[in-house]
Amino acid sequence: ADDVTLQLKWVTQAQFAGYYVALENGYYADEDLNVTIKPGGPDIAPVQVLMGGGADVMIDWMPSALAAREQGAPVVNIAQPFKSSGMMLTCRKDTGITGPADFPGKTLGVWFFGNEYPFLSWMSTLGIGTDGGDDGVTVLKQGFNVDPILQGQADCVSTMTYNEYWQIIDAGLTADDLVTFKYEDQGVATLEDGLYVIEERLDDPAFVDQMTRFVRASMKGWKWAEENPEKAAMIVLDNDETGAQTEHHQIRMMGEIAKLTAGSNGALDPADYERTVSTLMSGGSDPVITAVPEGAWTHVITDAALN
Amino acid sequence: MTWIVFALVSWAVGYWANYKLANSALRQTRLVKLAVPMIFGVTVMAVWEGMVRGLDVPHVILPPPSAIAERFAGSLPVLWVDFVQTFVKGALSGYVIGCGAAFLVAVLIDRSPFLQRGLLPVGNFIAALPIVGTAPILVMWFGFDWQSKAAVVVAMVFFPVLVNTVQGLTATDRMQRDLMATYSASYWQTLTKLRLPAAMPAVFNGLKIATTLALIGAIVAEFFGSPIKGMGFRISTEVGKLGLDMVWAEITVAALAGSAFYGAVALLEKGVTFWHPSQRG
Amino acid sequence: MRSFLPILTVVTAIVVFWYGAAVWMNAKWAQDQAVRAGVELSIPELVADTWSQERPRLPAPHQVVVELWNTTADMALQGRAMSKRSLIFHGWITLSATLLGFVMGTGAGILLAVGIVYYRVMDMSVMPWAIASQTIPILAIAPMIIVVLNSVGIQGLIPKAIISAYLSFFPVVVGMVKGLRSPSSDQLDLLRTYNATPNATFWKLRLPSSTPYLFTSLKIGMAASLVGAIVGELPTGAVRGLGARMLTGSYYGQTIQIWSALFAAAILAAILVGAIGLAERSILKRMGMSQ
Amino acid sequence: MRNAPVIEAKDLNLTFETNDGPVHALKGVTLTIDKGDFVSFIGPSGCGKTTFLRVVAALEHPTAGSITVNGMSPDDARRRRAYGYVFQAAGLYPWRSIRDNIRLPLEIMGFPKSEQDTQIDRVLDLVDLRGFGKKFPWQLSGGMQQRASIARALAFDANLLLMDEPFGALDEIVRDHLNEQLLHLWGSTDKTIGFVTHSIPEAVYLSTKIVVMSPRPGRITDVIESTLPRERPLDIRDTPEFLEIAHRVREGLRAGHAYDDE
Amino acid sequence: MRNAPVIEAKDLNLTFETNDGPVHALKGVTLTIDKGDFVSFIGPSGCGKTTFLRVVAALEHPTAGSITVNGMSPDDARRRRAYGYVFQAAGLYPWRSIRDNIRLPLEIMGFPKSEQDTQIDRVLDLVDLRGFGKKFPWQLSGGMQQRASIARALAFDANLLLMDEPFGALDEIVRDHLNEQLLHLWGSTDKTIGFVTHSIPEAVYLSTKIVVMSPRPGRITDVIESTLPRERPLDIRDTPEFLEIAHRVREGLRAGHAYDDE
Ligand SMILES: Nc1ncnc2c1ncn2[C@@H]1O[C@H](COP(=O)(O)OP(=O)(O)OP(=O)(O)O)[C@@H](O)[C@H]1O
Ligand SMILES: Nc1ncnc2c1ncn2[C@@H]1O[C@H](COP(=O)(O)OP(=O)(O)OP(=O)(O)O)[C@@H](O)[C@H]1O
Ligand SMILES: Cc1ncc(C[n+]2csc(CCO)c2C)c(N)n1
Ligand SMILES: [Mg+2]
Ligand SMILES: [Mg+2]
Repeated sequence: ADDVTLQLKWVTQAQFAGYYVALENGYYADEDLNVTIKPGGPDIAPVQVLMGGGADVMIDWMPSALAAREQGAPVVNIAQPFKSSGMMLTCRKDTGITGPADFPGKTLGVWFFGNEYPFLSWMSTLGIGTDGGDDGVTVLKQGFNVDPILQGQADCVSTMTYNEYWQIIDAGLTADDLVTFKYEDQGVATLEDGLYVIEERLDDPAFVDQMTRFVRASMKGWKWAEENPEKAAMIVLDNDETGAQTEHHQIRMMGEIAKLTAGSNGALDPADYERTVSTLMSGGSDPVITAVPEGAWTHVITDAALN
Repeated sequence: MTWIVFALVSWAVGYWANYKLANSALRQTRLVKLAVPMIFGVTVMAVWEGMVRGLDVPHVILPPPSAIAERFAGSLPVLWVDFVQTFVKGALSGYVIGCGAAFLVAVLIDRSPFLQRGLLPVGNFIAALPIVGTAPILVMWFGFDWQSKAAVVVAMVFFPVLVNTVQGLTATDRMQRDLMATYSASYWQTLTKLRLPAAMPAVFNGLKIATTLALIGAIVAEFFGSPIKGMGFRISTEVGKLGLDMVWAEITVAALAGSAFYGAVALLEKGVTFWHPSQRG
Repeated sequence: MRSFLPILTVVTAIVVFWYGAAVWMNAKWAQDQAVRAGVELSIPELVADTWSQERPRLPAPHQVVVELWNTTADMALQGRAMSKRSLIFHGWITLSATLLGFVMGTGAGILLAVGIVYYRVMDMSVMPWAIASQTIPILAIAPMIIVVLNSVGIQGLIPKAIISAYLSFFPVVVGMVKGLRSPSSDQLDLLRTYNATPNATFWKLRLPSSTPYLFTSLKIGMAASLVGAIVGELPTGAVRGLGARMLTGSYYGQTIQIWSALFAAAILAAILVGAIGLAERSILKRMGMSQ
Repeated sequence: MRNAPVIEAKDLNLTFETNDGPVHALKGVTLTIDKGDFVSFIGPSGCGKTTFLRVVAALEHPTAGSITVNGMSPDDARRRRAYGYVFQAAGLYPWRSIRDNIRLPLEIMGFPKSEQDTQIDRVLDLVDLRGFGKKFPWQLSGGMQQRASIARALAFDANLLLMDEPFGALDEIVRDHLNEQLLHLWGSTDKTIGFVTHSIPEAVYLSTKIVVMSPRPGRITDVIESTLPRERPLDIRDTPEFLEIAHRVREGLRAGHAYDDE
Repeated sequence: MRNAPVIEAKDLNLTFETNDGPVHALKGVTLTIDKGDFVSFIGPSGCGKTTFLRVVAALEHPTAGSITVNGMSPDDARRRRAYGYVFQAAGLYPWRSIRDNIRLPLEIMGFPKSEQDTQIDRVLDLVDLRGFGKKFPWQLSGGMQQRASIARALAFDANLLLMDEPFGALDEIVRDHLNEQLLHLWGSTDKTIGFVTHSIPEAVYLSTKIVVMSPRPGRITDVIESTLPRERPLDIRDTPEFLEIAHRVREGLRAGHAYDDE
């Protein structure tokens, strides 16, 4: 069997259910693959791991993948299981925020580490400065949890539809206490969890073949997970070595994730790609990428895998 | 290949130069004392540059010193803003508060052996709490700006300084104390004229340890939430953007600032404890 | 033993203060919740609530103790000591990296100290850089170390141990340089009158007289190793170990979990440092160096 | 004024409790020291000389018996700053210059600044250290340090001087010189001095009264009143009278001495 | 064998470079020590006694002049382990028992284990410390420690013994006792001894030759050949001959003494 190592972008959770399902249900084995899944975390730049040879394929968000490409790390999108973005800004209603027009003067929590780009282009399309002041917003580099909104240190925080939002709910606030702004609705959505490899390795037919089988099995895993959310969540839990995840939360997350993968057969939709690129290039004074990337994606793998 | 040869040659030359200098008749001069570590540092840089280029290490993994220097020179305003945020506001204020509080507490509990016997083991236990764990908690408590960084620094430096000061306050010998007793000196007289001066070498030991802790604490705490400036903020975001040259530029600032801070405290120590055998050379 | 009562007093004082602080820090949330639910909290209800929240700003001591018990002793009793939810399991992971890192760090530290004491070149060139190395934020370069080692095929325990060694070598260098230089010029002159070789001087004078310094450094080094192992756990995906528990606790706002992992780490440190202290006592006693 | 008792000890006992059992440092010590006396204590190591001086200075407290200093308890006497104490080692504070070391008791006792300086100048002259006031202790030889510590004890002009082997670390010539100076000071001021030494000639040369002690338990075995005049040139040490007293002291010492442990 | 020179120093100079300028520790020192001599060095603090002994032991090197030990350079002599050195402080290693402290030079010089033990037993007897071999230094009194350090220097039976104020810290009675023992050892073995002391009676009692030194710069001001017999009971110290020599030494000392700083 061929060894393949997959580097995740975040810790083991239902966000990556498809891959764990493919592993546990033997879809990878059926394709004669021996897959290792490496969890990620806030200190891990998947691109670095890929470049360092620690993984063959990684899951990343397109903004940071394209930024890395400009920095001289030639990564290529080979598949895009996530069709829509799950990112949103969640605000407390009692701050008086009802729409983007109310943002000036407020404090917003944003994830950095490559996740700040969509936010920055959103603000620049709104014409709101990000350096504080009365007509700009004060930006905080948000940690890995939702404390800032619970503790009242921020008026809004970044959340994912499938995770942090529910943590706020679990903590005791209700949906009625909150206002959410989905990036999809704001027209600044960028592509999230896609599969990326190093460009030059695609010159090797054996590697292309491995990836083809890998993507095929992974997509099979995703479809199974969408249809069996509870079982998929349990598989994820079994693979969580930290022992920190709860069943309830993972089942719910799986349900939300299914909404994001729905509509993707795994192949990247060039229109989504174009939209992501134009969002990133409009990033105000300091755009994420300065030139339209060339060859940042390929359909070679998905074409082969999905036929 | 030429780069690898360059690295090896630099290493050989640097080593040879230092060997000659360190064993020369001039080795006691101030110039040589400065030159030797400098040459060592330059040699390390040259070997690094040569190896990175020679072995074709991708820049997103380890940039060569030349790229770091270039980035450093080109980003001075940003580096300065980060430095002020992290070092001046976070580390320095935390250092002053933490060391000051530790010193005061040490003097206060000094009168009660009971408290000392109870507080020191507990203090050592609390000091063993890994900072990485306390940083997110303190960020939650004290907010995102420099106050939480200062709090982390306070937590980090408090116990080393406390323990050293308490220990230092016991550093008098019996005869020195008896002398005070023969003068029927009061507690405060004994404290200010005997025990505090005698404690200074130990206190400075703590203060020196605390300098390196302070900077690390402030930077690490920024990983757990910060405004959009600061050395830790920059490092963590630039890693995400694979701006490794910027990351190393910040690390350089940290190393420079940390060493200078340490050096300043060491200088102060020299002034205050000039009388101690270790300072008399 | 004579320290028992003072420690008990201090601990009691801390616990009382802690309970008070828990009320103070968690009250706002309790009140907010009450307002949202449209109920009025009496004082006892408020206090009870602040001591039993699921995600408190500051968990009450008993919450931490219960969590610690549930994830250690209770699991061990059920025979699941090595389950992923058991702190014993995670503690063991951290412990193994700590011990390996400690051995590597102290080994390197002692060698470096010997080099500094015996070779003037090293003495003059290395020390400033050793100090500078400690001002580098380890959390920033830990991921790079992991990635670089990964690219040469080293992963698992070793990278974590290397980070932990990086943190522990410095106190050992400083302490041992001091220790190896502690023999007085009289003691050194004595050996010169015997025309002793540098080798004999090391084994018969410098090493034995540095023993007290060695143990002090070992204690600091051990605590530093533990911190290093925990830091090293974060960029490896933070999947196992006490560091991972703290981090995932932090992702999900599980303050109780953070606190219990913190205490587990501190207890581990206390045990390790205590063990060195015991060794120190018996060895120094055998060497006749403690009165 | 002469002959009013400055120190009056009756049946003094002092036992230290140690891990190896009790140590009888003083046993049944009865002694009267009159105003203007120069009393030397001599005896083998560990016989309790230092301990006795410390009891007088209220640095230790007897487990039995009674002692008065200037008619009051040693603690009260200490509070009135009745005595100056010179320790065996100089014990100067290394962070203070010689002047400031001598200033220390004056600061503590609240002398006005101007008087501090006159006193310091006076005692620096007395011990031949004028010009060294600005130096730090470690910049001086052992003998000079010892003289500075004597100056420190003299600075506040107490009437009782307790000196514990003050010249132990000095060479014979310097010692002779300081002995002469001390005699001179004593002769010209009317101070009472308690003086511990290991040297028989020193004891005989200086004292009006020599107390010979023996150890385990620390007892007084002999009190020898000196027949020498108060005025003593250095070569008095070659007179038969001197040698006679020295001989008596040596005999007393040897009697109390055990070789198995010294 | 007698009278072959063991140490021959010609016009020895030694200058230390210090921050405050050069210190002339030895200046034009010329001295011959014959086999079997017992030579005492006496002089005020800082006159270069220790420095001279250290030059002989090749622990310092002269800046001018020549010196031979057993006809070779001090360094060569050291390499042949020609001498035993007793330092002013006992300097026992606290982590070694008394036996093991005495064993130290034997280990370093590579004596076989069995011989080590016989030698240790021999010297322990010699200094009256049999039965204390297993103790650690801090379990012994100062005098016993000093004797152990002498035993250590005697263990490998060097023909030249250099002793730097070995009895400085002891009380007079113990000192007398050890003086007797040392004379006895010297009389029974034919060793050559270089001995530094501050005590005039000690120097006169022990030596065949007394070297009086004076400081700044360190010079030899007098060399006094003793007329006392080799066999010396303790009470020889009361004889006029003894007092006469002692007087001469004292005069020599006083001449070279400067009071401003000792
Ligand atoms: N604090 C103490 N605890 C226990 N034992 C003590 C203490 N101080 C002194 N001793 C013991 O009391 C005895 C008398 O001691 P002291 O110091 O008075 O002797 P000394 O005559 O001054 O001797 P030396 O000439 O060596 O100074 C000794 O056996 C000593 O060990
Ligand atoms: N390593 C050194 N560096 C500089 N000066 C030194 C050094 N060793 C000794 N001296 C100086 O050389 C002189 C002679 O010193 P030495 O130790 O030989 O005197 P000494 O006669 O043994 O005195 P003491 O009786 O106090 O032991 C002194 O002035 C001393 O300060
Ligand atoms: C440092 C860091 N912070 C936030 C994110 C954003 N993010 C992307 S996926 C994901 C998981 C959602 O449950 C989160 C939080 C990140 N990638 N890295
Ligand atoms: Mg005494
Ligand atoms: Mg000397």
